[in-house]
Amino acid sequence: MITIVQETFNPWDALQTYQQQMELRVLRTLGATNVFVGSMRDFNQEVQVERMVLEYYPGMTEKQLGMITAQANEQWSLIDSLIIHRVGEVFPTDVLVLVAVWSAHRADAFEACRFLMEALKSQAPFWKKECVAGQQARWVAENTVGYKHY
Amino acid sequence: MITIVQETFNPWDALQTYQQQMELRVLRTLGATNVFVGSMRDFNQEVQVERMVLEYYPGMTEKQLGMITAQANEQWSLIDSLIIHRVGEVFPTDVLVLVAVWSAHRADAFEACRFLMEALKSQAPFWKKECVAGQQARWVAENTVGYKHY
Amino acid sequence: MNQQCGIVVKYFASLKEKLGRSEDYFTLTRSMTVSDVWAQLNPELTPPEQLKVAVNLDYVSWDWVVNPGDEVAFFPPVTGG
Amino acid sequence: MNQQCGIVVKYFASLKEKLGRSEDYFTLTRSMTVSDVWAQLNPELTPPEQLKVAVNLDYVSWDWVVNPGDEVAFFPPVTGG
Repeated sequence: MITIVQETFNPWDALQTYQQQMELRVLRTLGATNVFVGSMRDFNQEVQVERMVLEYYPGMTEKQLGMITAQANEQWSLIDSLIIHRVGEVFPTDVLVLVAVWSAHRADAFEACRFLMEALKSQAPFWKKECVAGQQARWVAENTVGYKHY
Repeated sequence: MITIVQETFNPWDALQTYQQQMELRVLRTLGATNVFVGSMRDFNQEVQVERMVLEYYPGMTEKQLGMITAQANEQWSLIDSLIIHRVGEVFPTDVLVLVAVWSAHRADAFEACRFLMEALKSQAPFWKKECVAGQQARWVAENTVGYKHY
Repeated sequence: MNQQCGIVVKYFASLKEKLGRSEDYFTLTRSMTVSDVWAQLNPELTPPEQLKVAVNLDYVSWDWVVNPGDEVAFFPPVTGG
Repeated sequence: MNQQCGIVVKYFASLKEKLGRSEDYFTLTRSMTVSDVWAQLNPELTPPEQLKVAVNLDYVSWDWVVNPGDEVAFFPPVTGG
């Protein structure tokens, strides 16, 4: 499932709720779940960020997230996946993104979850504007590459 | 934190509770959380597993988990980590293991979480005995390697 | 304007603020690439090197030919997640 | 038995079931490696190739020399997680 949300959400509650809706016959096949939660820190590049505004492109964002989910399903053996992305005004400690992947075996869950996060960060049309203490709001220029250790 | 538990646990409740105990100044530095949940499937190698018994080596198990956590902290920049492992009698859909890693940036959380899971599966003294429908209980011979795609 | 002959052009994030508008409507009078569309609508501004373009919600290259009824979007590199 | 001169030897999982016991107490009368300890306690059984050994909660190799007071453990490959 892919969802764009305007309000604060608790990732653990969301996972609880989502998994409760799974059928027992599905639950009995799950061996591995990998979850990534991205949240707002109050510092970025040495400056204190007080709040952010997340803009997106309604329609294209959902379509791109659907495409990367389809790609993940082609590449790995997955049982289910969930992407929740926050938009609008966000504050430090707010969750910005949740990606969860369920599979029978752990390699698929780990790799597909990471793929989804990297693909989301490079393809899904979201933009962050940071409101920094004592300065004009500024748009974040570009996401970092996440596979730095490989 | 490292915990061995005898009773069923809900991973999302455990994460909720654990994160609620973090101080706000710590929460404000968290940018990334990666969580792995391993749960019991009702099939393994084509046979239906009705229940399992998980044995461990009290003392050594905790020590080995502490060592791999220390190794992860040396190798990656982590804010916190949590390992919960179930022992005793378990049934399909029960959670066997939870590994969670908190960091400022996502590469650290992803990589350290995966490292901890692979290290746990190869080093931490736990043993699974499967009770298969219509057969004698059998000890699982060996864990699979998790990095199959690399 | 006949919607069927026109295209909608959208701008997002820092680009939208820079241009001071979020949408243009534009009637195609000849075959045009997205590059031509940009030049027609924003003749005063060379598109920033990193600028992305999408047609009908998919990423395309700057030499992609637009058709009547298309939705074209220009935006800076994405920074979600 | 003087605990100070003895070692505790533990067996786990399938090995424990195979041997039919989970612990041995053993008094060291000479310098011994874990390999010697195994041969002394289980002369009838060549240790399975994959068998792991730990001394005082750390993995060691089979030529590790044990000391009085040590806790030695033999067990099959681990299968947790």
